[in-house]
Amino acid sequence: MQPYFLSLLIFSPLLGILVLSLISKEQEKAIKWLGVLATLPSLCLSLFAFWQYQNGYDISQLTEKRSWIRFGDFPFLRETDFTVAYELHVDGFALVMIVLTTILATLAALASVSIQKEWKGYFQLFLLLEIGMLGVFAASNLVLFFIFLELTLIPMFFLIGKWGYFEKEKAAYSYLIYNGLGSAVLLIVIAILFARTGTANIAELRHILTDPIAQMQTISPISDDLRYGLFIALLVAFGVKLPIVPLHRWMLRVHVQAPPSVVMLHAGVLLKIGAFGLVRIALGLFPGQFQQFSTWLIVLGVVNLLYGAFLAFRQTDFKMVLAYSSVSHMGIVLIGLGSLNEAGMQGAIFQAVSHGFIAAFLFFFVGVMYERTRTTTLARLGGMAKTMPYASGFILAGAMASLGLPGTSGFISEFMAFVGAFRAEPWLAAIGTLGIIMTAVYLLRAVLRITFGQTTVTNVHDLRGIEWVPAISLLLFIVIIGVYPNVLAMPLQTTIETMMNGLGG
Amino acid sequence: MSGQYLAFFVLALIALGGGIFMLNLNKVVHMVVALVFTFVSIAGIYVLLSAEFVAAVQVLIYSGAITIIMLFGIMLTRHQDDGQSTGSPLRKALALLGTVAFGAVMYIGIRTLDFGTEAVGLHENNTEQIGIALYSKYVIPFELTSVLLLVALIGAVILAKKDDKEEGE
Amino acid sequence: MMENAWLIPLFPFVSFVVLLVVGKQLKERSAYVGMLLTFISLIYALGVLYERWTAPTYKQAYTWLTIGNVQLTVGFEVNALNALMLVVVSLVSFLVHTYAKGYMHGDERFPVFYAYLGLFTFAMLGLVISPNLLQTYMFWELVGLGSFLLIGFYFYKEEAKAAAKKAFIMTRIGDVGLLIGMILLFLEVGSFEYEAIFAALQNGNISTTIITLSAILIFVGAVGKSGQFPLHTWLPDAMEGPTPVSALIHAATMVAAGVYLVATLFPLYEASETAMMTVAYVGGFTAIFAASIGLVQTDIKRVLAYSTVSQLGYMMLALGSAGYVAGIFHLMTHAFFKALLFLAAGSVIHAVHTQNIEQMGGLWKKMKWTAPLFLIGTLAISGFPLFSGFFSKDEILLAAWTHGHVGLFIVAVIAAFFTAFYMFRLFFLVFAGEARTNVHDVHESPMVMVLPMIVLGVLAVVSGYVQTPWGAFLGEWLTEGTNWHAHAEGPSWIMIVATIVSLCGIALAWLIYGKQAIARDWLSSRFPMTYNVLMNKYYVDEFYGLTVMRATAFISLLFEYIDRFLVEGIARSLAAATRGIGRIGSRLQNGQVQMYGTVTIVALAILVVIFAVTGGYL
Amino acid sequence: MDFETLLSYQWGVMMPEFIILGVAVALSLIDLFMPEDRNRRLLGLFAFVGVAVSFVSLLGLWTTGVTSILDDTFRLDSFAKSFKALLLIGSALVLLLAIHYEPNERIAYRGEFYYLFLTALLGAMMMASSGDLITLFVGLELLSISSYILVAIRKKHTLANEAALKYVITGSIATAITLFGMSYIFGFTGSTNIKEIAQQLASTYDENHQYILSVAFLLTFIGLSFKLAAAPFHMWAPDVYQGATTPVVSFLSVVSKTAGFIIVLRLIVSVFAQTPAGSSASMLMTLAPYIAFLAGATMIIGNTIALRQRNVKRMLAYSSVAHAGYVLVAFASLSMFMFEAIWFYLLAYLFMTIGAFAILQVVSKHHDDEDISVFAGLYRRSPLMAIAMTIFLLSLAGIPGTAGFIGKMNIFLGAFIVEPAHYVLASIMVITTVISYVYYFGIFVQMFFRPVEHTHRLEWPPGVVTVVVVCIIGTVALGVFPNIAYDFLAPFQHFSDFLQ
Amino acid sequence: MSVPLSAYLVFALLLFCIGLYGALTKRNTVIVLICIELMLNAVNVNLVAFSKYGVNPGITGQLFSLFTITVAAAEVAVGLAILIALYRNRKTIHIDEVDTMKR
Repeated sequence: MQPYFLSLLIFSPLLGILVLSLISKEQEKAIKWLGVLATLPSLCLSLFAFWQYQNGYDISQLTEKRSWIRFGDFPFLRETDFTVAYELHVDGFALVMIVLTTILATLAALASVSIQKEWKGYFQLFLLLEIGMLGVFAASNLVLFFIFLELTLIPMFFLIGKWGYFEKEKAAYSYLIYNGLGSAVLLIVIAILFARTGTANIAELRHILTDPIAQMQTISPISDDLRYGLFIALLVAFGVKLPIVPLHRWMLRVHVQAPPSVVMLHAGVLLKIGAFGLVRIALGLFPGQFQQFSTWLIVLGVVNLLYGAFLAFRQTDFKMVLAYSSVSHMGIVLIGLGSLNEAGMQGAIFQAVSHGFIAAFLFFFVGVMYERTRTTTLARLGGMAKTMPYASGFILAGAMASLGLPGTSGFISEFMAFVGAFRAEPWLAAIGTLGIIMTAVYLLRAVLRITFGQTTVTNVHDLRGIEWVPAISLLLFIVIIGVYPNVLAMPLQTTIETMMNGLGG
Repeated sequence: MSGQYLAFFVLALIALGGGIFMLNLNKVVHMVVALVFTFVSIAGIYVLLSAEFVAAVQVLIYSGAITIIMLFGIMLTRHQDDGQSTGSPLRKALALLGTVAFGAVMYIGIRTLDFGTEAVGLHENNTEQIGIALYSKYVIPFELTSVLLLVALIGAVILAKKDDKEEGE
Repeated sequence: MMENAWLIPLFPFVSFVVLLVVGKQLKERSAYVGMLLTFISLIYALGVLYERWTAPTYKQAYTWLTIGNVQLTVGFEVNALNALMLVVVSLVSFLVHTYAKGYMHGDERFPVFYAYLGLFTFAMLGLVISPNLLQTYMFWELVGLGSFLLIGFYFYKEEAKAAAKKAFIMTRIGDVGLLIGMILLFLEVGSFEYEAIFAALQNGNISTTIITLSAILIFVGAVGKSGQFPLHTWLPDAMEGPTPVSALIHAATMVAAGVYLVATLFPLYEASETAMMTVAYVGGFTAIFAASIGLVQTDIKRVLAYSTVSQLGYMMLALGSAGYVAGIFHLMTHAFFKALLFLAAGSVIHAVHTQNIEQMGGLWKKMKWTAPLFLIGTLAISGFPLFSGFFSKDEILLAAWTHGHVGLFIVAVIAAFFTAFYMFRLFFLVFAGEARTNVHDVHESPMVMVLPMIVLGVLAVVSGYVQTPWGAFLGEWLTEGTNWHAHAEGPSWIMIVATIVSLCGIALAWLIYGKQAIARDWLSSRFPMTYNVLMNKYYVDEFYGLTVMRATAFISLLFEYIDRFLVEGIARSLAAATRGIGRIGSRLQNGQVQMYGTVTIVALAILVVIFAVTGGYL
Repeated sequence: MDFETLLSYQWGVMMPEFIILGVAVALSLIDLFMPEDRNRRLLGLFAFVGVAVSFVSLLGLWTTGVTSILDDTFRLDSFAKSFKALLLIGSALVLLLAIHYEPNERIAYRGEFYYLFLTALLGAMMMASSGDLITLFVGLELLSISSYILVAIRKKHTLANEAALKYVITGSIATAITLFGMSYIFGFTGSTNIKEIAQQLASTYDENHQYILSVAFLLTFIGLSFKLAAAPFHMWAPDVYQGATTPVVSFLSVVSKTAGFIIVLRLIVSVFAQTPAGSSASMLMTLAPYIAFLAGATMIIGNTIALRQRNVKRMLAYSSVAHAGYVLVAFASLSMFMFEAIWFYLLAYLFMTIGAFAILQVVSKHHDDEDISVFAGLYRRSPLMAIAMTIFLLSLAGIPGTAGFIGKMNIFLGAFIVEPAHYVLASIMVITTVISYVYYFGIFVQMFFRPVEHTHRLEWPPGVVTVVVVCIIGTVALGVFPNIAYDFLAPFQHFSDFLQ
Repeated sequence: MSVPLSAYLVFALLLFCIGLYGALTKRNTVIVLICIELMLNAVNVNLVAFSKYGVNPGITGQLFSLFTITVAAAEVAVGLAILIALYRNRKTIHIDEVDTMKR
């Protein structure tokens, strides 16, 4: 593989943006096809890399590093101090997330056929968003990570604000402010670490922060109190993304107001950045603090799980049900992370990936449904199994995956997270299992409301044409992971081992 | 009490008195006139401080030129001489409070300030000394001041001049 | 053949997939696909059973998931118990596939029905051959999915929708218990394999607390699946599904999975007296509890459903009384005669288009095949001597007695009496007396429905002879290599008592409903309270409605308020505070230039005063 | 001192100033003798060329060592050079805007605009390279008085009158306060030469003297905060910005603000850096918390009030207040990054602000009020300009990929590297930045989401387009490759000659 | 025995405060301008006093005050010119009536 492989992978949607900007606004068909096509190079590249990795290719060879920015070259500093390199690096976890991103991006692009206006701008922003997401997972230094993270912020604002539903601007602002504050907190952490150690490279920082000898040589000292502060700040920063209750309000609005194809990416990938960040940065840099707060993480996770579940039970809009369901499911990520053992970690990461597929899958059908019925209100829907049997079947399958039915990815992740949690905090975990029941309760309530019962909206057609592609492929991924989870577990093994080593056991 | 003391007190009293009158008078013209006393007294204090040239300039510029300009301005603006202030009392109180607090803090610092030094020979050829300094060491700011005055001149002209078209008004 | 036992569940799965994809084109020909594939399964299962007869237990495992250094595996195992179960399940499934061809004829979603049946059969067979708890759990849940889908088959009916939901959720509550239980075991043992768990039990590597706790938690799973009290309420409601489904899932196979699970983990329960007691008492209580409700129900399927609940309780009671063989034996016989009863009931419903037994009657003459078959089933379940139920029930009573649970023994006897009574009440009301139906052209069902019933009818009679007081044929095979009793030895009067009780029940039913010597409203008029309580199933549903549902709704409401007012409120007030600062700032910005100066001076004064004070100059 | 001595100085180092002065004088003469009806645009071009030549001559002096004329009344050091470069670049861009500024009412005295503009620039440049209180003061006043007139130049425009009056009154009060402080600084040293002052003050151990000096410090700083448009002297900014013409506003918010930072750094840092005070290392350190406090207040005030604005100019005025606060954070941190951070931020700010004003100037051309709705549907009317505006606003908001982000990052580095680190101040900065998203993105909402309100064609004169293009290049290039700018400063060795 | 430095400084401070207060409260813009002049005069008194009694006394202070005076004069001239321009349009010299732009 080429030394530019990762850059190529991340920035290949740029080509699409450029080509799109040359096309006239009116050529709707061409724009749509180009939009989908433009996501393909990165999809192919990422799948290729994944395949290679499964066949034993050493993924660290893909690492790229080029010097880039240097803040201040004072003579008394080392050559590398206060430099930010353009450096990319992937491990198993990152690669899995990248594959998830590229797959969902392509499928969401396919699902974007329901977008009603200004396809050109839509796809350009969409591709920009993809670049940002891919970059976040591949960045191996904090500044670069932050840059890519912010790169997702702007396109999302426009995608929500322009192509969303009635309260789209409000939702866009909610998104902006909450995530802006989250990123702001993250920026503070990054700047503190950068200023005090002179480096922003995650691996170097981990070395400096965990190695007692290296700690002595920082530019400015990093006290224990500061570590706690930084850790909590990171928790808040990624807690907004994930989201952790009570920082979740924004994401409800986004789920409800953004166009479904965007929510596919949002729920599928963007929320996972929170989990990714918690693992990569919070756990990677502050293992000691992470250990001390692990019980609280489980508590937060259980709160998320139950809070989301109980609230989802009350919602009258299917999108809101799914939104709270996301809150609830992210609780499982937290529970898994807080367990601090292999099973929990693996469960958390599995949940991140699995929820990515499942949420995207369900939101794809929200889009399908809305396109036909112009509503997502539960009270106005019913008996879709009669008019749209296949779509209903898929929705039901999605709900089943979401509530953790074995044979789907949802089960594996939930199961592992709870195995981890029972090992760490049996009582909290036991409370958490209540969430498993509640998940079934609210999902069945909502889904049966839509698919079963008297048919309310007639004259709608079932899935057709291109819509089958996202539906089937997403379900396939969900089932593959559910039936043969090692396909995911093997790539993650080294990552989890590294994390566990960082925790000292 | 030496004559210097006496002179200082008298001059200071007049100057401050003029200022306080200014604050309390109602007619604009009266205020300006009150301030003339202040400016003149300050010139006197300059003399006490061996700064004859500055004193002369003070008389010329402030007591003369600026006061005249002011009066001129008052005339030009049709003599709206009700100098009474009508702003909100709260704001005035705040201004007073702020000023007094500031003054008090400053006062604590300067009430006993004394470096125990005294310049000698300042009044000898005062103007010449100033001239030499001005044309040697401070020639750059001096020239710059000329630009500044030019700017002020042009500015005042273009702003205050009545446009030809408007003259029919 | 045993090496390929994993193919057995796969055939129905193929049926599921094929019908899902091309079902629409096949229309009612789908039935043949389903029948063929389940038939292959049946043949295969029979082959496996035959082979297992002599060969030792066969097990195979593959790595499935790696967690750290723990390898979780999937695979399959053929032992005596599941070889038997494979046959029972695939047989009943095949018969139901056949029967449904007639029963479901003309339904719009015929292929879907068969697809679901395939899915269910796949899951049930998969459950049976699972060699470890995790895999068991996975199929356990899939079975639930199949049940859910089939209960909700008439999705447009609100009742079906509610019943499906209820079934899923109630069983899931149990499943969570199972999940916790098995995770606790896993954490203790480090493996989900039954073998490993049993080995650890033998070596005493598991603390007693964990044994008891996990055993009880796993039993909670069984309670959910097998409709034991207090999670039984879904099972009667599940009768909203098509009748073949009730026969297959809610009588013969899935609901027995709980019993099967406890049986599989029998060594675990043996190791904890508390767990055993729990199982026995819950089973016993359920047996009499459900039977008493069954006394007064008027819906033919519901009577059968409560009967099922009661019989499952019986099995639990047996297992809890160390009657391993008894439990499984009854499971098998019950599978046959209860499936028969349901299919026969289906046949009746098919004929009279109602499920209310008050609107039936006098069908004996009109349904030449169904009526006798139903009678066979009734006799079997009532424990009429020499029918299969007689032997298995006898085995259970023996087990209870020998294990020393006198109280439970009495309960079981009373339940047996109730069973005999309500079953014959049902029989008399449906088949004897005057025709109370509005349907006039009542006719026998087609042969495709009758044939499976005949097969089951034969089995309902003969299956009891595999384990009689005179020869514990089944028991010896099942307990081979263990120290469990192949046959409970007990006083012989027990059999006589059982016979008498069952005959009394039948007699009483005949007196009231056959001969009508005793007024039918004897109970309702004498003890209206009791009658109402029974009629309303002890108000369990209402109780749940008032407690659990209310609590859930309340918590949801509470969270909703927290979310909407507290969380959002804080966010909003922060935003408002920000805007407030802006408003104050812009109020100062009132256009008055002197205000601007004042602000500056005040700020300056504040700064210098602070400086003077903090610097200690003032 | 005789004439020979005078001639012996290296007057060549004043070349940039001489060029500006010469052009200003020449312009005033040309304007006088030019026929009334001739377009004064030519004068603008001439002025632009003058600024450009001056910039070139400055580049010619780039590697010249520290040069002092007449006891530091003029002083060319790296600080002077780097900041003068900012002033000249900013002025050049503003001039290009001004050439194409055609408001509804014709400005009667177009010619004056250009040479007053140049004298203002001259004042600022003199401040940049002066080591003497008097020169600093005169330079400051030259800039101020020229600015007053520039604001007032639309004399028939009532808002302009009002703005100018407010500007001149607050400005004069600020001058008086600054001078009052300066008079004490002078009194404690008897010198106007900053180096001498610093040396003299370095031996001030009397506690009472330190007290007076500290108060004088605060007086001076607060007086100068007028030029920065920082709290508590920020309140004129919105009114003046609203009343003044767009080129003048961009001049005020870029060149004048830069000049403000120049004098603050020159005066405060070099005078007080070595003055002992109490237990702390220096008076500057002791009083840094007060600056930090003002910086925090500035950021909060600027950003929160900006939320309420519908007039884009006022919004940008508050935004410029906030940005002054950000730069003050770098100042209050007093880290080794301070000069670079301030310089870089001002450079970034220059590009993004002038770019934004350039677009505002065209968009609001036919509207007397610069209500935010003038941007409605800009993306449809002129997509490229809408994207350009987006980039400027993103940069102002500090989004990565733009110069604004690197500038902020640099400031954070400074704030966190010192001990004790300025966590609170940096947090305020970050949070208020997020608040600023709201109003910046409000313009996006107008540009991209709203339907077109005004359908008349937008004309993009070449000068404005040039400005926009230059600013875009500057904003993006500095955001992606900030070392371009840092390399410029490389010969200066981190302004090590600042105190020499 | 001469008048101490502090006396001059206090005098200047008082003048400054009077000027400041007047500038912030007087309604007539002309008076406001003249009050600002008073503040600048206070500065001059300081400078001149320091030039006699300060550290390193000398002529510099007087020189500084000359610059101040010049600049102040220029400032007041421009201020008045602006006031006159304003008066033409608004017919008022009352500073509190000049508040069209706010918030």
